[in-house]
Amino acid sequence: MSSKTFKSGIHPKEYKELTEHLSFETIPLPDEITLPLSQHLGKEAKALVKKGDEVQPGQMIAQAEGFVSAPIHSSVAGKVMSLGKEQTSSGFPKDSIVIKTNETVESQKFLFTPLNPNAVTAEEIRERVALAGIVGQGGAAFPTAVKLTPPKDKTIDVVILNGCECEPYLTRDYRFMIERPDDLISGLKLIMKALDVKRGVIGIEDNKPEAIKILSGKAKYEEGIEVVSLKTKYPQGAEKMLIKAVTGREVPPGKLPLDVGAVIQNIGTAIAIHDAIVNGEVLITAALTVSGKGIKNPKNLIVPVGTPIQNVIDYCGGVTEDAMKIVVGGPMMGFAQFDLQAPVMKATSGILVLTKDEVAKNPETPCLRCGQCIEACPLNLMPTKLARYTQLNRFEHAEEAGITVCMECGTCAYTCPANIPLVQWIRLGKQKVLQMQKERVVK
Amino acid sequence: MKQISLIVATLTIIGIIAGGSLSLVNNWAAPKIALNLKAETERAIFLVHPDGKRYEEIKNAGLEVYKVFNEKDSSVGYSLVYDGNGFQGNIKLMIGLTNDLNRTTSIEILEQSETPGLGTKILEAPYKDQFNGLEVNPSIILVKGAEPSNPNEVQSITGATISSKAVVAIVNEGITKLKDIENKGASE
Amino acid sequence: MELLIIFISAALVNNFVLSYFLGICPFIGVSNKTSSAISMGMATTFVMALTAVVSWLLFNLILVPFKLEFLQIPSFILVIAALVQFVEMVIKKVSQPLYRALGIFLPLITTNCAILGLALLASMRGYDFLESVVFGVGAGAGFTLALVIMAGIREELDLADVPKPFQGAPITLIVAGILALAFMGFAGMI
Amino acid sequence: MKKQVPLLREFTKGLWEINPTFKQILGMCPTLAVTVSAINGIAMALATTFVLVFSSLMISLVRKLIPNQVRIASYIVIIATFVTIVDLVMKAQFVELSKALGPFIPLIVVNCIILGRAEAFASKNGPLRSVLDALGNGAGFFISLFVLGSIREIIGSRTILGYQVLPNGFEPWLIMILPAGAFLALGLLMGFANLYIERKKNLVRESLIAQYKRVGREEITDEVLKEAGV
Amino acid sequence: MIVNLWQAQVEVKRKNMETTTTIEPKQKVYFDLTTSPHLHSRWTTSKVMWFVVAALVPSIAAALTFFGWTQIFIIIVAVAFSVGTEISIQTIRKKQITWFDGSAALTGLLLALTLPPNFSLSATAIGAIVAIGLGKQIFGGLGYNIFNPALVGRAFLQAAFPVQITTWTKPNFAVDSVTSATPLAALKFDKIFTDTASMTIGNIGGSLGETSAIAVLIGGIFLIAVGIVNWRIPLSMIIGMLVFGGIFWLIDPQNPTPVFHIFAGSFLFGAMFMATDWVTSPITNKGMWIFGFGISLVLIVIRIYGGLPEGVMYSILFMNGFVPLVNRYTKPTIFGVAKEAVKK
Ligand SMILES: Cc1cc2nc3c(=O)[nH]c(=O)nc-3n(C[C@H](O)[C@H](O)[C@H](O)COP(=O)(O)O)c2cc1C
Ligand SMILES: Cc1cc2nc3c(=O)[nH]c(=O)nc-3n(C[C@H](O)[C@H](O)[C@H](O)COP(=O)(O)O)c2cc1C
Ligand SMILES: Cc1cc2nc3c(=O)[nH]c(=O)nc-3n(C[C@H](O)[C@H](O)[C@H](O)COP(=O)(O)O)c2cc1C
Ligand SMILES: Cc1cc2nc3c(=O)[nH]c(=O)nc-3n(C[C@H](O)[C@H](O)[C@H](O)CO)c2cc1C
Ligand code: SF4
Ligand code: SF4
Ligand code: SF4
Ligand code: SF4
Ligand code: FES
Repeated sequence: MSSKTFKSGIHPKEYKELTEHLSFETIPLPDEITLPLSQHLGKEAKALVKKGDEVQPGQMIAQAEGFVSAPIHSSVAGKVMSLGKEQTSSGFPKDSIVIKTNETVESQKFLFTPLNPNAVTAEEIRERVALAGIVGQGGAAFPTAVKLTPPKDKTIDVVILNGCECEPYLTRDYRFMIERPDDLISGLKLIMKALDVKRGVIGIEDNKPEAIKILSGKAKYEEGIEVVSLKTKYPQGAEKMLIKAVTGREVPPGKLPLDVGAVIQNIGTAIAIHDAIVNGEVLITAALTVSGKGIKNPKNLIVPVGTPIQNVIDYCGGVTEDAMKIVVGGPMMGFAQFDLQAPVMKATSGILVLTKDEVAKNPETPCLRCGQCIEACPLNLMPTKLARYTQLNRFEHAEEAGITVCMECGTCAYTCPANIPLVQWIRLGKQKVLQMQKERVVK
Repeated sequence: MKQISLIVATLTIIGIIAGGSLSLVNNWAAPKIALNLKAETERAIFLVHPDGKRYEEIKNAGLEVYKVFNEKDSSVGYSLVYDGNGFQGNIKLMIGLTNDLNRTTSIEILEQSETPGLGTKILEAPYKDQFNGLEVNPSIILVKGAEPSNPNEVQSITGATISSKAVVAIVNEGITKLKDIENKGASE
Repeated sequence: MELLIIFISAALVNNFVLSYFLGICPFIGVSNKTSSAISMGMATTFVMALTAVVSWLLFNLILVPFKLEFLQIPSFILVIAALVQFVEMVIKKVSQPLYRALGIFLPLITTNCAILGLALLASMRGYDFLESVVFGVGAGAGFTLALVIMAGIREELDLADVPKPFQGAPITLIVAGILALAFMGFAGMI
Repeated sequence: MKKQVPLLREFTKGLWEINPTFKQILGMCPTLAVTVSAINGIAMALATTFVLVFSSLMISLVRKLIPNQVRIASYIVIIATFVTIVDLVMKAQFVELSKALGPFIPLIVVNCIILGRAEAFASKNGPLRSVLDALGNGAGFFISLFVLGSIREIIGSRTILGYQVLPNGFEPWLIMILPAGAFLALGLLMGFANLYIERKKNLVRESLIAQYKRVGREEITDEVLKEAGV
Repeated sequence: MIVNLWQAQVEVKRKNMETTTTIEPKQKVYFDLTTSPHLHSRWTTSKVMWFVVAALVPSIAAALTFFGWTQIFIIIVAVAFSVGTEISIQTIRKKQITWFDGSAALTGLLLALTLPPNFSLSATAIGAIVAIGLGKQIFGGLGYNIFNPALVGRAFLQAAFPVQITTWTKPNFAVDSVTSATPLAALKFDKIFTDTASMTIGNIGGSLGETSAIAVLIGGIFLIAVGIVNWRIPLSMIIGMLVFGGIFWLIDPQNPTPVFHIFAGSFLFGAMFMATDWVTSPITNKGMWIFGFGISLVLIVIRIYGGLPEGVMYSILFMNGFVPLVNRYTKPTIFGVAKEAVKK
């Protein structure tokens, strides 16, 4: 089978072998959970409980504020201990609800009435997805209901399920694809129904032949659904790249996938939608991969949202002596952690414990103009120039060179033989440029 | 209007003063400059024919060539001006030839723009003197890296082969041209 | 063929800037931005071609017949200055965009030695009319080439870490020196 | 009324403070082209100075008579006249030198130094000051040409003013008398000159700061520094 | 500086915490907090440079075999003076001393390999000082230079000492037909063709590094294979030479064949090791093609019409001058922009 792809990109070592053969395990309930009110892109949710309240699993404890937002549900039965700022895995403290688990109460099973997937209407799906607090599982945690409600003037003609899982180490989506293929296809069909789209595509990198085989077998019997094999390459899973590979369309800078008629959802998101509609569940668990050479027993886990990272690591046997860095998310885009009390959130896809050997800190030198970052950048930017303009405080030049287009995928910094922290500089420059643009609007 | 006439007047006055003073200087300088030029050519003509005393320009030859006579007013040979490309630019030679056009008496370089210290070695004795009484038949040959072994051979300058070669080529070509003209003259 | 040689010689082998040292001031002064370098180069080429025409006519039809060769310098420079002024006026009338692109560079060119040098060299070498024109265009092309290369390099050097005392004219001269080394490869081509 | 500068300063400022080559970056073409040897540099500088002095004198004499519109044109005619005189004299009397300097003698006419001084100084000052200013600039030009010419001649031909100064064992660097060498030598010379100036400025500044500290004055304003020539 | 910046950011983060929360990390704190990406390729500047040095080993070996082991002194002097100049200038400029990144040593090595056998050691030293001083440090050091430093050094030497640098030594094991002149000089001045086989093995006159095409190719292909050399530059140079050289050959079969042009002189050495210098070649892929074709075009013109027999050095330096412009005009179009423009 020939594999589709986009231009440029990189081939980092994958390390998937650490966990790809391991089925999901469910981790025991922690003593205490921390639920940040903002686990999604958009407005922070508004708390519905106060200190001392008793809560049930699946109970909505914070409601969505405005259009782009999502509600928060308790993932355990217990008592609200406090409301206030707590550390999160993004590195910034956020308003959170801390709940002490009440061991005597059995965990929640059904909260909504299950709906018949063949009979539900688009409206019902959207409403259910919103109420269930589903956010994108692909990393950005964008409220899914919003994606399912496109503006009237846009025509969407394809839904793409993102099964690339292009970040090294992570195997969560892969496990979903081989453990729950039927639910996944059901989820995809629900999304297509909500958007009134006839074509559904599941894009999978060709390093997961097992998943491709299983899903192709199932898709044969489904009208309008196909499986597309994609070349294994980072960042194949980035929206713009995936759309390019699957449909040949390019999303212009500053535009969204729906501007070219596509909606992208992660595999995990489709599963969550299926669970919400067909099983009536709300999103109170996160499926994630715990991996890296610095963790004693790598695993794929189902973890109640709010569980401290520390608990997850302890469950996996703790860290080894030479552990250097703990990352939440993938190794290319995730966040380094300094406080392990930070909780697992709805869209957390992985926890990585990396050793010195994996992190490979190398001395930095001036740019050698090798052009590798340019060749690698999937968005055809010139990372070396963007970084240099930022270093010299030439933000106008940086803006002109398209710094705001950068998606911070880290491809450039990965390749750079001079080991320049390109993404950091670009991030800094981007902030300055965005600020500049804001000031211009004010004027 | 007044403005314009003022401008015109000023320019005219300045122009007249400038032109006037220049023509004064020129009257003084022009003959000297002409003399300098003539002296240079003359010097070169006699340099390649040391026993020459008088010369005549051969007109209508299409070449700048002079017939040179000695004290007794008998012809000693020709002085031929000929040029061609060197390494950097034009090389212009004064070539002294015997009456029968079978030998060069010597050569003089009138103009060149070769690399100083390298191509300019063609101006120096070791190279230039090789043309004193050099056999030109069938043609002058440049040899590299070895002593000349035949009477029509010239040794090249190390590191300036191109310039050495250019001089030889210019001499050869000039002589051929001159011979053609002579032959034509003879047949006519 | 003769004409081609004159052109190549003026543009590459004996590049006006890099081997004849003519027009160094604009070369240093106007080479910090590629866009203005291109405009300046085009304007100069244009004026050079015109100069070649006009100075040839002036020299061969007026100065030589009337034995006024000694007035060569003042008459050349006045005629060139008048010409450039005239061209500037015409461009301003005819096309505003062209004026913005080229016009503002024209006055800069008037008193520039590359132009006068061109006129003097052409008459010194005894070029005929066509040869003069080709010489003018070749010299202009060579000037433009050197200027645009230098502008590109200087924009790049803007991002570099050149030691402070060497910024500006010194580094420009050194780059010109290295370019002159590179152009030496064309030596002997004529 | 601006402060009257002492007469002597009109001359000395041209030597370094507003040195045409190093500070004003004018007259680069002749500087680079003729400095193959020291003697060429000297001849060029003298010829330029001659034109500079006489045209400055002329211009400062007639400056009030010339209408503004034709100011530049008149200056150019005046300059061109003197240049032609130099050119003719050199062709008549100094044949070799005139050949070596090639078209650069006639090109003095467009040398920006001359028009620059005419515009900036002679057209605004009296004859005495103008001549001093011209002499000063000429001398500054002379210094640059002589220094550059000497350096290039010594390294490029082992000689200075025709006398051999380096031993035969030293292989001359041909590049110094080629165009590339001219650019490189002048670029380096300028760079090191700047470096030297910067170092000196820093030293003066530091000593000034120390001095002020001793006196107990705290503030060192920019004016103070400027006055000290920093 | 960068390290400081990220440290400062971490400081800010910590401060935020102290003022807004009372949480103390309860467990071991992991202080490697550099932001994403957390993985990096294994290349470093010094590793790249030393790989190139390694790729030059066959050429060095060939040089020592054909011209005698004493040639090692030229290499030692060139490397020592390059590194010495680098250290001196960085000391004077009060910059961090970085000779160990290998770039200065590599420049010295490459300079040595472009010099003729038995070249004067004092002139070699001058070349090395010029290469690093005028070719590299005056632009700000590693990564900022416009022209290939080793070639700047060599071009300087060629202009300063043109006689010495065109004085060739006969190689060891030379058969009688082999002269000390390089194949190109033999062709230009004496109209003698050298056969490709000799040029491939290397018992011909020429600069130290260029004599053996095989040795050069081994090193070059190794560099392409490990991904240091971008194949576009050598490939476009070779294609360019086949095309332009072919045209001249077809016009006048007196001219050498394009294959001769490829094997003669320092074409391959330049294509593999010098035109491919990262710093002084284009950063865009399209630019690399233009650069390679440009070098070949300028080169063939110099070789056929120029006064000098060889022009690889000049054509690379000439095209180096164009690199900033080439980069600017081959700037890749940002993903998605072209489509948008077409729509409008
Ligand atoms: C000497 C050489 C020549 C090559 N020529 C080509 C070529 O003409 N076209 C091409 O697409 N790949 C060529 N390649 C392959 C590339 O090295 C490389 O595999 C490819 O550009 C990677 O593309 P990717 O970004 O799709 O992974 C060549 C490789 C070598 C070593
Ligand atoms: C560099 C980069 C790589 C990405 N890789 C993936 C991926 O491999 N799989 C994935 O599902 N989403 C990936 N994403 C996120 C997608 O762009 C997109 O946001 C997501 O697929 C949308 O689905 P969701 O809303 O269900 O999360 C990536 C994003 C970026 C910026
Ligand atoms: C800077 C420079 C200047 C040169 N000048 C001349 C020159 O004036 N005349 C010349 O014949 N060759 C000149 N050459 C050419 C070389 O020296 C050329 O290789 C030489 O003519 C070949 O002669 P050879 O076979 O004796 O080495 C010059 C080369 C360079 C690099
Ligand atoms: C593939 C490759 C080729 C190189 N070629 C050269 C070269 O030809 N000359 C040189 O001075 N340095 C070369 N370098 C070293 C380095 O890039 C050079 O020192 C920089 O130009 C200095 O800024 C090369 C490096 C690499 C990776
Ligand atoms: S790396 Fe991120 S975007 Fe790519 S598959 Fe993994 S979670 Fe998805
Ligand atoms: S981080 Fe930005 S600049 Fe770097 S490769 Fe990704 S998109 Fe391109
Ligand atoms: S990868 Fe690094 S060294 Fe290479 S061009 Fe980009 S920033 Fe420069
Ligand atoms: S007018 Fe011409 S010569 Fe004078 S400074 Fe400007 S560019 Fe230089
Ligand atoms: S351009 Fe100014 S002196 Fe030539």
